[in-house]
Amino acid sequence: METSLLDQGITLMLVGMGTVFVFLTVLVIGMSMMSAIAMRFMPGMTDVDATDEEIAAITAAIAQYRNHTKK
Amino acid sequence: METSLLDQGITLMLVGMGTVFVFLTVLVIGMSMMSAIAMRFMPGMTDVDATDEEIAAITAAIAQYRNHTKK
Amino acid sequence: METSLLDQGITLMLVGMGTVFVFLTVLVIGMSMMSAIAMRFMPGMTDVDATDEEIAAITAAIAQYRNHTKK
Amino acid sequence: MDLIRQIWTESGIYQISGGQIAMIAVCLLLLYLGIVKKFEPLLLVTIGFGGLLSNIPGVEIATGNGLLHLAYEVGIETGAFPLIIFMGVGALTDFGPLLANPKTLFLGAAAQFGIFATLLGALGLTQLGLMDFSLREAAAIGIIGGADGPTAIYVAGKLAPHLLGAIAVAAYSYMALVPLIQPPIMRLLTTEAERQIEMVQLREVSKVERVVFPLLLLLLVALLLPSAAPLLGMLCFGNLMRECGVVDRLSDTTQNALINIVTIFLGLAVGSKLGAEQFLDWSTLSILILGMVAFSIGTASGLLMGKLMNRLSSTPINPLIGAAGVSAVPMAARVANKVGLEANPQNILLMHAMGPNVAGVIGSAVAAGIMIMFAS
Amino acid sequence: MDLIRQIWTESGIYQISGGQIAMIAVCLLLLYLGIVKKFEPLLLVTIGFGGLLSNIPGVEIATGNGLLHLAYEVGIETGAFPLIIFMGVGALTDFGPLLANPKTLFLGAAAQFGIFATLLGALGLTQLGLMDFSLREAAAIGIIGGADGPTAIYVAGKLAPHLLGAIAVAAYSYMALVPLIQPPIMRLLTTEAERQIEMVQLREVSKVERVVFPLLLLLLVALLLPSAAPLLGMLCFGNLMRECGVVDRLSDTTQNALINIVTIFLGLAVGSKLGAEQFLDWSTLSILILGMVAFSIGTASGLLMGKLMNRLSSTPINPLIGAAGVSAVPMAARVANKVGLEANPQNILLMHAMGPNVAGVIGSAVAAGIMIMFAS
Amino acid sequence: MDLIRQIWTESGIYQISGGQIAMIAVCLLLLYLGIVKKFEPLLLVTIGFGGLLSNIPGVEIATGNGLLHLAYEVGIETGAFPLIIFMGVGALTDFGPLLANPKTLFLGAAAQFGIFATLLGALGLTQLGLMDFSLREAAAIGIIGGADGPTAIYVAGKLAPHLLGAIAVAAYSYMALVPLIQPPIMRLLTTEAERQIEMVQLREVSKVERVVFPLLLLLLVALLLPSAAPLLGMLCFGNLMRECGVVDRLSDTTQNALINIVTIFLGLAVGSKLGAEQFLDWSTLSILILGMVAFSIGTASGLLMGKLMNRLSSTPINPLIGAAGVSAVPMAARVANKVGLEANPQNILLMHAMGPNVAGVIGSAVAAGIMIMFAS
Ligand code: NA
Ligand code: NA
Ligand code: NA
Repeated sequence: METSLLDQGITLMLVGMGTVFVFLTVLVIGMSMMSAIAMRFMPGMTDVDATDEEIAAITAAIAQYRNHTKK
Repeated sequence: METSLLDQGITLMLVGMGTVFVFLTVLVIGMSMMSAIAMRFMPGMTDVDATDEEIAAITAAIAQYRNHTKK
Repeated sequence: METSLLDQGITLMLVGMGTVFVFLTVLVIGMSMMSAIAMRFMPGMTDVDATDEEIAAITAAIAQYRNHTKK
Repeated sequence: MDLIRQIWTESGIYQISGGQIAMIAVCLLLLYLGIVKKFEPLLLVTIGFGGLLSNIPGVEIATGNGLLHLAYEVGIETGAFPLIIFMGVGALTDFGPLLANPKTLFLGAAAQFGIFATLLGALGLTQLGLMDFSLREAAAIGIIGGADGPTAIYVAGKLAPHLLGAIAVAAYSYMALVPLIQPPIMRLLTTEAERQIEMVQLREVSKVERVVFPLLLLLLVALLLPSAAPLLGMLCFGNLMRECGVVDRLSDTTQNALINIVTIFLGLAVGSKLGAEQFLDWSTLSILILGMVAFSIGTASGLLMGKLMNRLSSTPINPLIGAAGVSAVPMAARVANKVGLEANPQNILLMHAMGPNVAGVIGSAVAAGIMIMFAS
Repeated sequence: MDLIRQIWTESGIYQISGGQIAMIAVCLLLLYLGIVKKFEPLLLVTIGFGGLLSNIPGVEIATGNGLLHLAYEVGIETGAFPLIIFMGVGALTDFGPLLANPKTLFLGAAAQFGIFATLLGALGLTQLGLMDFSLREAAAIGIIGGADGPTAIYVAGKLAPHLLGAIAVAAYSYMALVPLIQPPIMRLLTTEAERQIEMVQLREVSKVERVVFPLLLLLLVALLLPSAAPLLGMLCFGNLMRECGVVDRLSDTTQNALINIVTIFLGLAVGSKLGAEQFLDWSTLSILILGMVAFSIGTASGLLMGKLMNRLSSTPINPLIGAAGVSAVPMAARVANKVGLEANPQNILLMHAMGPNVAGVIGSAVAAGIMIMFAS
Repeated sequence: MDLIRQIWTESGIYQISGGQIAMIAVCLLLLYLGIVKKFEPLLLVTIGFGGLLSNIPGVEIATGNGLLHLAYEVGIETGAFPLIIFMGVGALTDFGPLLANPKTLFLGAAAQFGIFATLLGALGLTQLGLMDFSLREAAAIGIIGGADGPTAIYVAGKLAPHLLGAIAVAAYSYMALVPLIQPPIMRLLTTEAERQIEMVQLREVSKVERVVFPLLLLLLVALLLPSAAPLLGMLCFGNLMRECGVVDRLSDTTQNALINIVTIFLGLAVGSKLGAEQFLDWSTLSILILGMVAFSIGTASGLLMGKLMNRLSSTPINPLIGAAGVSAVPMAARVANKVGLEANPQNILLMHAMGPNVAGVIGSAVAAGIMIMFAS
């Protein structure tokens, strides 16, 4: 007997959502392990976002300038 | 009787210039109407070209810089 | 008699290196002549790298800014 | 006289059809939404203008050797444009919030329910005899629920190119309408107390984690679901260029000149599918309705997953950030932040919502991979 | 020994023809005009260098799978490059002066007489048996009078690709020579008193007008003359991106990276049509002469229209700005300003001349639409 | 159940081959060298990631209509990408040091001996029955000794596309390893006294010389060796845009957006040739070994020529700068500078080494022209 289109859709929904969850669960596990390893063996390598005031001022000036000229 | 190439050219010239003028006349009318409507219903939305001196100075500096580095 | 692949390679090496040297020798001669003419008839057109301090400062600031934002 | 008659018979006034007039009105509406309402302007302005050009009668722009049709053939039929946009999105995306709190990936997963529910809805309409969508068409329509423009265009180009115009317009329109669609659903499904929940500050993420993440994601895709590899691979490539720190000039160009150039031609090419004969069809209307349903279900399932995780988790989770799982980056995260602020003025959810927000991009691409695998 | 003989028989010295030597000299002249005289350098440098490459004997650059020939096929045969350049021109053009004084469109219309007069001239040479131009060829030659590079390349690519090299070189050369060609005609056809006329300051133009203008122009083209829609549509698209204020990043890229990249390959591709066999032909000489005539007639008819409008108008109109109607943006407007200043040092015509100047771009594109409609 | 089985049979875990796993490891190594060791990151990151994508089983990325394969067809088979990169290199290169001291061209010539020696080596392996390289293949392998990425890719694309992946990887890897490969050879072949030689300061070079140089080079190529004209022509075009001073906006875009965009797709396209079946072959191993030999011989012959010129020349020449003749711009020049500083802390060779360094680019392109002429 032919499976109806709707039945195919239901199967696809179940398998699809299942795959999405399985994939993202594996990714969660992978990321957690990776982070644990990274923090253990390479500590102190966190991002430093250097934002001295001078650069901020120039950034703002340039942004203003660009907005001004782009028009 | 075949029309000569030159006759075709003359016709094309007359019709062509006519079309150019008709099109641009319609455009003049359209623009005038559009501007009238815009000025009537949305007054005060004229462009403001903010040009405080600071931006002008930075603009000039950057322009100099770009000309300088581009080489 | 067929020339072997290796013989072809040796010929190609000799002719190839010869061509490279001949070409670059002609280029050396051409450049020298060209420079002599240029210096004779158009003296004083050497590059001037205008580097007033102001531009240098802004350049540095912008470079910093770009490195900063690019990330 | 013949020449003047020719000008007349080849003029737009003589040739234009009612459908073309209607489509010009639709395209002017898209331009209005983009320019005046500032809804997704990058795409609505380019698609809208492309649509205008495509409805000019009697001239080869969106067909044959016309520029818009060439852009469609070169960039959409091959899938190149959406993939390049995805590379640009990768170069523009900060996966830091997701790395700081990987659990939010589940919110991005839950919100993909909108995709599959809509697929089912489209097949239901067919079952009822109201429409006649094939499985491929239903899958392409469902992907609107992913709230991710390039993914929708990529899948539609592969599975149902004749519906691409309607699907792209629906996807970008609803992404634009996120600030109107989501808040009522958010208020309906969450309690005031839940909306007030403050979350703990995210930890800092190291450079190593940032660099390894795109490679990890790519390897998992390669091992588990290769059909999602083109989309996610380009996303990872863009992100690796961004984070590795040694190819800043490539990353910079990808985030600017390249993504801008491709956006212009992608928009025009999608606009070339807004011709009256193709667009003015009952299927377009169903697609618009189904797309709206998809968005609402996706938002709801993200919220419900947020409520569930809040119960199960040791640290508090504000369910509102679940709504950001539909993608629509970064608008959905901003909406979650805004609704959170209304309930509790101290409640800054923005960075917390960015996690599920980018997770939604990954989730949709995974769903797209499954669709492409089965439906093609 | 065989190898050395092969190097010799494949060398340029052995293979080069007199025609190729002549064309190398022509291309060096174009480079000289561009680099030393700074005449239209963006195009004369790229076309000139492309021409040099095309006249290197015995190597596939401008033919077959050579890069220049590929650029020609991809960008010029399809019309894509001139259309993208037109989009960039739209993004770079300020239609404010035209919106402030729409009447100046008539000056842009009048100057198109150069186009049709030249068409007639080309057919006249054929009638006299001096040349053998078809209607299509004559139309493509006439468009040089439009003083608009991308329009000329677009029309020539459609109507007479074998003449494209000569037409493009003529168009850009005369655009470059505007400061030499126009002033004598301007002094001949206007009185000192006319040249001294000062014009009233232009009104400010609102943002709404600026945004609506490209849409209005596109709709009129769609209704009246669809064959001009590709050129004018892309111009309007670029201008809408510029003025709408919500897609600045696209507008920025269009004005810079995109138009620059396309200019490079457009120039090289046009250069690929400067091969000796194609270019060194009597038709090239006639095209150069006819192009000069086209420019002069266009300038003159713009000036005469300016004189007429000055008589009929309530506000004073300096006829010099009529000469800017030939396009050649922004050079022709600058020339009008300069000649005006010579007669009256208080007389700043630049912004007034920008109106007819951009009107000339629209007028030429309309004329191009008519040519394409009839001659193809 | 069928669907779940389909997911399983189409998963990477099920399909992946040992060769693909090995290639993924190789590509991760390339990424490591690029990102962590900062060796030629622009190319090693893009090629490495492209290689990863190409070894994902069961998905169309590097084949058929996949994006990487399209990039390969469009950009490498036609030769367009390496030529555009060469244009960008021209726009980025300052030929001033070479113009100030033209004799250093001989150093760039001598270093090309590595190319031809390697060609001979490849044919020798064939003669010995160890490998089976044709003359075309041997020529393509030899060009690795040119130490110039785009030249190697251009020649390999023309003469031996099936070896392109291995050749490009070898070329960029050894260019990256220049700081490790060259110093021992430099110390072996020069005396301490020679390494201490200080050179006289370079004269200033006029703008006229800079502008005329690319035209002079092009004309010589046209007359003597047209088969080198595509590569050297594009180099000259880029350099002319840089130096002529009137097309700065084109030069700027060429140096930034354009070269960056092409680099991204060139890298991905080369990566598409790192598929396991193609790459994991004995020929790859021989190519890697021969490439190393080519580099070493090129370095040595540059050094020996430096020693000879020092003897013959009136002004002192430090033989170390001869090693920079292999190209690998600007790394080889920096290495020469560094080794010189070790011997004599006052000895700044950097600008002197830039002359042979850029001469090496020209020399390799000339050698490439000869290879293409004979072997095709
Ligand atoms: Na999504
Ligand atoms: Na014009
Ligand atoms: Na080299």
